[in-house]
Amino acid sequence: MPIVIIDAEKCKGCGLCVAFCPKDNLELSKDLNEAGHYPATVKSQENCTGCKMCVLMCPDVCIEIYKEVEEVAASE
Amino acid sequence: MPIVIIDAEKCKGCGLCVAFCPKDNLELSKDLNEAGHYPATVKSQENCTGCKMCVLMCPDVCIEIYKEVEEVAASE
Amino acid sequence: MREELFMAGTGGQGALLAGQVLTQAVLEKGLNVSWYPIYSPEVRGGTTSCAMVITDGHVGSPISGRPTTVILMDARSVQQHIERTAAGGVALVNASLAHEMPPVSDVRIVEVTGTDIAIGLGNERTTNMVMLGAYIGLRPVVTIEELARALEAVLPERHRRFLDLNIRGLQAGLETCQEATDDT
Amino acid sequence: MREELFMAGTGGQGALLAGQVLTQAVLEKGLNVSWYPIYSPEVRGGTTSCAMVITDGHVGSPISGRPTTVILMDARSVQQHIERTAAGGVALVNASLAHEMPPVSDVRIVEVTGTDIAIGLGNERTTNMVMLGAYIGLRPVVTIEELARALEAVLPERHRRFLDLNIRGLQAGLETCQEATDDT
Amino acid sequence: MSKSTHIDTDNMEAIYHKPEAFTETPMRYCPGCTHGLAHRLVAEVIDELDIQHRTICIASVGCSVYAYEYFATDATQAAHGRAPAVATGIKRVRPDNIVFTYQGDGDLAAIGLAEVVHAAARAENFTVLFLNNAVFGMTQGQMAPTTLLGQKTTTTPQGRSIERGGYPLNVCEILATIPGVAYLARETMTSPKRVMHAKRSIRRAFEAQIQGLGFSLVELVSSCPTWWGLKPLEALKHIEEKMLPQYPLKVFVDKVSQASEAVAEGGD
Amino acid sequence: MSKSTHIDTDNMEAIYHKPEAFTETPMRYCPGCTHGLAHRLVAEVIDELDIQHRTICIASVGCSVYAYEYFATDATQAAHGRAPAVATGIKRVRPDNIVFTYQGDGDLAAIGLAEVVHAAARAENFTVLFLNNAVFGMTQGQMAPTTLLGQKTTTTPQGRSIERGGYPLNVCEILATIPGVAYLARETMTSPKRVMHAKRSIRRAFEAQIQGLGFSLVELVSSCPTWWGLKPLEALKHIEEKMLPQYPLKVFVDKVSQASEAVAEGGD
Amino acid sequence: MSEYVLMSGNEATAEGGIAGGCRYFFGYPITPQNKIPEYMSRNLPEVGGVYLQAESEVAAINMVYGAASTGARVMTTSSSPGISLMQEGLSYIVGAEVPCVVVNMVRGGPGLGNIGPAQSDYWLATRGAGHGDGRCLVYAPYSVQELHDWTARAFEIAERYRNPVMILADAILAQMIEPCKLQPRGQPPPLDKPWAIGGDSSERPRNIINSLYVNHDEEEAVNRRIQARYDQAARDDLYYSEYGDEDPEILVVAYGICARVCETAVERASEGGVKCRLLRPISLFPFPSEPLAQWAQLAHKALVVELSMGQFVEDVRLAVEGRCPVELLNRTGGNVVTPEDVTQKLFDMAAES
Amino acid sequence: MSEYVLMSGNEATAEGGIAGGCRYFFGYPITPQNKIPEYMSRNLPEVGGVYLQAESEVAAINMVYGAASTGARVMTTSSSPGISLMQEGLSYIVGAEVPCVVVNMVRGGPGLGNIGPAQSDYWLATRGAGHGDGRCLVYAPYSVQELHDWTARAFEIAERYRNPVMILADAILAQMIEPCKLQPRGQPPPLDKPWAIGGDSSERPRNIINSLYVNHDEEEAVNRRIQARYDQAARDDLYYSEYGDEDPEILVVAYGICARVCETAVERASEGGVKCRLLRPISLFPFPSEPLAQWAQLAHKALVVELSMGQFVEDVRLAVEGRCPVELLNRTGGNVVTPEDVTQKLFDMAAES
Ligand SMILES: Cc1ncc(C[n+]2csc(CCOP(=O)(O)OP(=O)(O)O)c2C)c(N)n1
Ligand SMILES: Cc1ncc(C[n+]2csc(CCOP(=O)(O)OP(=O)(O)O)c2C)c(N)n1
Ligand code: SF4
Ligand code: SF4
Ligand code: SF4
Ligand code: SF4
Ligand code: SF4
Ligand code: SF4
Ligand SMILES: [Mg+2]
Ligand SMILES: [Mg+2]
Repeated sequence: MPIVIIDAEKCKGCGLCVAFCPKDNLELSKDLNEAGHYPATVKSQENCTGCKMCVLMCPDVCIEIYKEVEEVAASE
Repeated sequence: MPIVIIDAEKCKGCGLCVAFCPKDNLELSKDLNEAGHYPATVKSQENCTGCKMCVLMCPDVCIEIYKEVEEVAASE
Repeated sequence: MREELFMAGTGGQGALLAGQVLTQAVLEKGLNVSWYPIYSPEVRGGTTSCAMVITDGHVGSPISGRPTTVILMDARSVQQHIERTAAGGVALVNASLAHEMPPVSDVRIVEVTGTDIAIGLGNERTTNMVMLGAYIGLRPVVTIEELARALEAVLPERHRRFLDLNIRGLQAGLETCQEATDDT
Repeated sequence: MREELFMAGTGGQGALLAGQVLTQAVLEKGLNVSWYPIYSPEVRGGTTSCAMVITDGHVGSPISGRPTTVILMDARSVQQHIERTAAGGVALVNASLAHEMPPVSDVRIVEVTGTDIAIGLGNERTTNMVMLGAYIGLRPVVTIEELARALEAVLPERHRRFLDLNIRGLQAGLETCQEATDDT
Repeated sequence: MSKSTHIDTDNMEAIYHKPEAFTETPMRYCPGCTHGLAHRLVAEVIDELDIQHRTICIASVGCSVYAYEYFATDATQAAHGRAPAVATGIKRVRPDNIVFTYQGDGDLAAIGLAEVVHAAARAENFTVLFLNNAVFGMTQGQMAPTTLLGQKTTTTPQGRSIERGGYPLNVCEILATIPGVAYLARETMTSPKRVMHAKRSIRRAFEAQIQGLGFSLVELVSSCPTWWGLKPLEALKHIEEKMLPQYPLKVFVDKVSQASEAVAEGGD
Repeated sequence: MSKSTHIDTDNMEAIYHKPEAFTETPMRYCPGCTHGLAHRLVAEVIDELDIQHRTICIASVGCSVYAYEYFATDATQAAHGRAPAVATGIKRVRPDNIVFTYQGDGDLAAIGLAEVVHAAARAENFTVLFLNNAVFGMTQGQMAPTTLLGQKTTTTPQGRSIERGGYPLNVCEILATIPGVAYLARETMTSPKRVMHAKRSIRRAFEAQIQGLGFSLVELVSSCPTWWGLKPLEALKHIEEKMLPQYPLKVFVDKVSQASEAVAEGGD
Repeated sequence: MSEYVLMSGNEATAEGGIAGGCRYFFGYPITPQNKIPEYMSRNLPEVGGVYLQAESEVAAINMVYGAASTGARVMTTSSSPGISLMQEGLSYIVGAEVPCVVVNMVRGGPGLGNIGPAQSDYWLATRGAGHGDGRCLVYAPYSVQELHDWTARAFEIAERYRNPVMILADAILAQMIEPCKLQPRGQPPPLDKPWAIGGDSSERPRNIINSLYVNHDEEEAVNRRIQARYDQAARDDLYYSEYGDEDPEILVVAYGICARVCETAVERASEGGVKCRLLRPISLFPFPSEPLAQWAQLAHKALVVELSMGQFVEDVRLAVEGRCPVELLNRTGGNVVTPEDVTQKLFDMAAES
Repeated sequence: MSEYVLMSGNEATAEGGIAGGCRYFFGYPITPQNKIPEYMSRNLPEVGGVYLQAESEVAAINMVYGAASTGARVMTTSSSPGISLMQEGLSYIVGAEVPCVVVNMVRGGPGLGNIGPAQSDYWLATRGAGHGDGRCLVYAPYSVQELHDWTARAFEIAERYRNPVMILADAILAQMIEPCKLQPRGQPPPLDKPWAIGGDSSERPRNIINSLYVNHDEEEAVNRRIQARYDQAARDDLYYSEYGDEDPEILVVAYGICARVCETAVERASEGGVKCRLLRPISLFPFPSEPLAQWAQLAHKALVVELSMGQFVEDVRLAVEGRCPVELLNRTGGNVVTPEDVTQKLFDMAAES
């Protein structure tokens, strides 16, 4: 399951990730961050497919996505 | 009969008029002008057709061509 | 009379606008005045400030190293600028956003919960007017009516609908501050 | 010894080259020397000139307001420059092209039919060498052998075939001038 | 204040993390400004090509003037419009370094037009990132050469007219006439797909340089939400609807593939 | 000295005489240099259009710097490369005057490239005469942006190579991409026929201006016998054989005819 | 006070241009003077004028040159880096003897620097119309009102001397808001100056605007003619103001924003018992050397205050010629001096002697 | 004499650059210095260097900036109008603290002017690295030999101070031919200066070459650091020469070609009984103010000779500070002073007192 991490302090609340998430998985927070923006937050990690659309559209490199390390087939 | 007049002092002896006269009617003088060039001269006015090729190619506007004034038909 | 005022806040807090409203009111009143903006190095999210001189005499220097009054609208402004305040001067602080005060001596610190009051009035954005209202409570260089008229003149067309809110902000600030003044 | 030489002619006459040949010869001889070209305003067909200082001491000023010798290669140069000649100096004139002399006092005018001599040698273009030869007849700062060697060093590759002609020019000039000198 | 969930990523594999070629410095751009997006793509390409430590960034004058703070590479800050000249100077001394300029449309298409065209004509072997947002962003929204007809800016209060401001300048169309160009494309970043396209072009442009093929430039039709007076998403829509008709997306020149093919065909 | 035959022309009709728009000042160009030829054509066109007293000539910096001495019109001498900016300033104050610049390839294609392209983009309503002789004539024959590959100049002693000097710049091909251009042609003057063609283009360029259609430019592929090291006639041959393949003759844009047709069709 | 309006220095400058008859503006945006082109783009068309955004400062100054050649009142405005780029064009304008007005709102330098206030283009302004012997006539207003008035007046002066006039200010004066009484928008004089190009040349000799003089004597004559005009300006268009005590212990010299600061400092020093007189050059070239020398004779010491590394002080020293010691108080790089700094320095200087 | 070769000033300058380790040349042709780029285009490739003809002087100086950022020895050469166009770039180079060498063979101005000799870019050279507080260090050779030697040395000085060095001469010095002893072609030092960009940045902190300092205090620190370097140069790289009598009646001050003229004039005046001493500044910035002040104290009068309308004389007056009267003899616009002019003036001055 992919885990989306948004740097709430770097985020400027532009909403592009929100708009382009095909799973409607993101939203803007109701709370201001230090810089005075409403940062994006993940509604629920479960829905995320790790499609990276949010990452692709984020102008401020605030989003990172991780997944649990899987065993890799030895033959590869 | 067209009369070709070359300003021998302005002429720089580049020879372009000589080269482009279809009647081979021009040549460079053997004598230097004040500025140190061998200016073009007319071999014979008789051969000239007034075609203006010489004029067209002269880079120094040294050539003028005249003709005798003819009676103009009154109807024109 | 010579009042040297320095006003600082974060980009969006409207310190510049508050300064311009005051400038306009002072002009209408027939006093001399100068105002200039100071942009901090940070293009976005930095502090913005402006410096004013209000006087019935000759303005002379529009620049002041030790302003008689400083209005500080957030924590960063307080940290950066409270030291400027002239000996015997006043620091008017937005206590909603600034909680720690660096040690300063011979400065009267007046705390007003500007943002809270503004939110109470329905719009955080009017914090600047609350602080400005408080200011004329402390330094009655112009009246609240004069400020209200100035607001009308200065506010850009597209913000005219906030006129009322802003006037209520001024009013609330003035009141709060008169209390605060009494307290001190 | 300090010789200040000024040499002028029309664009194509080779005053600059003659000057450079002399400069080279002087350098080889171990004297001090400076040479600089002066272009007249007219881009084409204007006069070209150069100024030299030849000395066994310190060159100091390469510029001279009153050169001790002037070499004038055509009528226009004579008109424009003969006045420069220092009191007691020499004006060496190409009499083939310059017929009228402006009045000058305390200047020795030496006329050499440079162009005629050059034509006699088979090429008008060597007039500059004739004049240079004449010059060392008057002012023996270098010998004709030294000039000939310098010519070899200075002449651009593609003009090397004129070396002989040029040396004959120098020779003819030197001879003519020694006569001229005798005459005066 | 917003809460920030702490997640321990030590034992996880990154599907995406900040490029190495990027510093930690937060970017000063306005919310939703595509400058940041373009930066990220460049940094990703630098990572992918593994050239961070031999890359030199030339920042220009515009909102992206601080580019030298964001790219974790050597950098020079160039005078307004002169980044291609500065890049030329650097590359001529250091041909083995990978050099790129990052320029806005005011910088490149107004004051710096001669420099970029001549660099292209000389087939200078560096890469230009050209951010066209149809406005002078940094100086408060004045008309740029690329401003659309009818577009209102702070110096075209009635909208740009031909009479007072002339026609929009299509830089790629000009550069496409120049044989020194090895890679030339116009891209935009209005959707994830477009972003991926844009990145591919940026990568190809750098590859052109690495292969020594000559001048490469990628124009990115960009947004300036602030001076367009639009929200970030609206600004992207504005690009699609208004900008792209004037600045159609296209790969104008691509000698990289030709070179690759040539290699493929010719062996060795 | 050459003898000059005195002929009394009082009672004769001129088949050709010096244009009125020309002064008596002898031109300083080298023998056979086509600068003079181009001048004459411009002067003839000014005569034919009867615009001498409302024409302003902008001389640039190059061998033609003295153009203001030759054209019998008002004139300004512009800094190297900046003639189109100067023309813009003049024309914006005096839209009823006919303004033309006369620029060499160093002036227009090297240092002045931005100015000419931007004037075109702004559809400035003046005319540019662009003399391309592939060399900096006035400063003693250095490489110009238009110098041919392989051509030896005083700063490309081994001949221009792509590596050291880049590719020749085709200015018309660049300008042809710009919508502000009303008339654009490349001509040469290597034969009487070509000369007549060139003159027609120059005339059309001025007509474009008179009709207020916008920017017009005629490139004249020209000779520099001196720095090419060729005799005048050889130089013309060099143009035909070496220059024209790089700089093919063409009318790139002609809105004059379109306008005329439009007028013809639309009546009034 | 209704005749006064609040205006920024930038706007007052722009409106001053229009009042002075300027109808043609060519410029390229640069902070901190962007409000000038913005203002012009809105207002010039209203008065039948032309605002044109150039592709660069190089192009802008050459457009100015062209427009000025026609006898029109024309201006451009910029800030430090842009003014550097105009140097060649300015030299042509001086050499061709055409009038124009250039405004420089100086910012922190060198290089890209920053957009803070500075006076570090003093030499660039007073010495630099680029290469050659020409110079700009330079006027340094010190308030929004003066920015307005001097910009308006600059056109007249420029035409009188057929020379560019530079208005020199800084980022604070540019952005400062103060009450300003606006002059009416004057009509520009007719274009047909005897030397100007354009219009119908059939009834007059053709005119040539040119700075090329291959003949050295002609060129020298041009230079001496220009110098004679500068000498005349030094008699007829020299401006300065004075402030403070008539029997000063310390002479304070400052221009522009620094002079504002010094006024307050001089007041405070006087209150503190240190008599000071402020001499403020308004014209920086021509420079008020004589009054300065006179005060230097009287005072024991002089203090120069500037926002640069010691540029202006050289002109003061040239005028003072050792009559009294000259000290320098300066900040640079966008930083300002405060009245407190200057007052303290004055007290220190008084204490030392 | 075989170690001496005849060379023009231009060629000696170019060869001086190569001798000084210059391997990168970016320039744009302009008379009277065209022989420099021509020479470089032939010779630099031979030593593994790069000659690149820029599209303009603006581009040239910015190419220089780029190349200098890598720590390379790089130069450009031009003449007056071209130097005007380089002002912005020079300001960036000063602000970013990178070394380079710029040669200006001054011609007649202002504007297009003419190609005669002049010294009218004195202020442009000594005051102008464009806008802001930076300056070029300026050296003024007076012979072909000195052009060669100073150009070679300039690179070292530029690197010592991380500042552009300008070699200032004129159309005569540029085109004059004199015997010159050539220095061997030195190897340039390695590129990897601690501040330089380029190469492999994996083993060191990344470097940034920049002149943007939004923080005013940082910018001020840069300016004061640069000033401190200039102060150091005034101690360590100040050069001048003296000529003539040790107990002069008249102090003659001149640089470059004028100093040559003055040497001869001083000799002649001495022969004529007027004792004179010539002080010739070689470094124009830093300026040899102290020795000048000392001689001014001794002499009764000073005469300044320059080919400009009174630029250099201001620096002399600044140094002399009224110690003795300073007179000016000048020509301009391509004209020259002759030894006869100067000698006459010296006799006149001696007669007056
Ligand atoms: C010589 C010079 N002229 C003008 C400026 C002011 N200036 C700074 S940024 C800029 C335009 C920026 O526009 P653009 O390149 O489109 O970048 P954007 O901010 O839109 O990304 C200008 C004119 C300057 N710094 N230097
Ligand atoms: C700013 C500036 N740079 C350089 C020059 C020197 N310069 C004079 S003419 C010229 C080039 C001329 O070439 P081109 O425009 O092709 O004209 P041509 O002489 O070939 O007709 C140059 C570089 C100058 N006068 N001004
Ligand atoms: S990775 Fe895809 S699904 Fe997950 S949050 Fe981002 S856009 Fe939405
Ligand atoms: S796209 Fe980036 S900056 Fe914008 S809201 Fe999402 S995380 Fe924040
Ligand atoms: S008019 Fe024709 S025929 Fe007569 S001389 Fe000229 S070219 Fe020859
Ligand atoms: S073309 Fe003209 S310049 Fe040339 S030779 Fe003939 S007349 Fe003389
Ligand atoms: S002003 Fe425009 S271009 Fe600049 S950062 Fe803001 S949105 Fe981006
Ligand atoms: S140098 Fe060349 S371009 Fe110039 S006049 Fe001579 S031939 Fe013509
Ligand atoms: Mg932009
Ligand atoms: Mg050319």
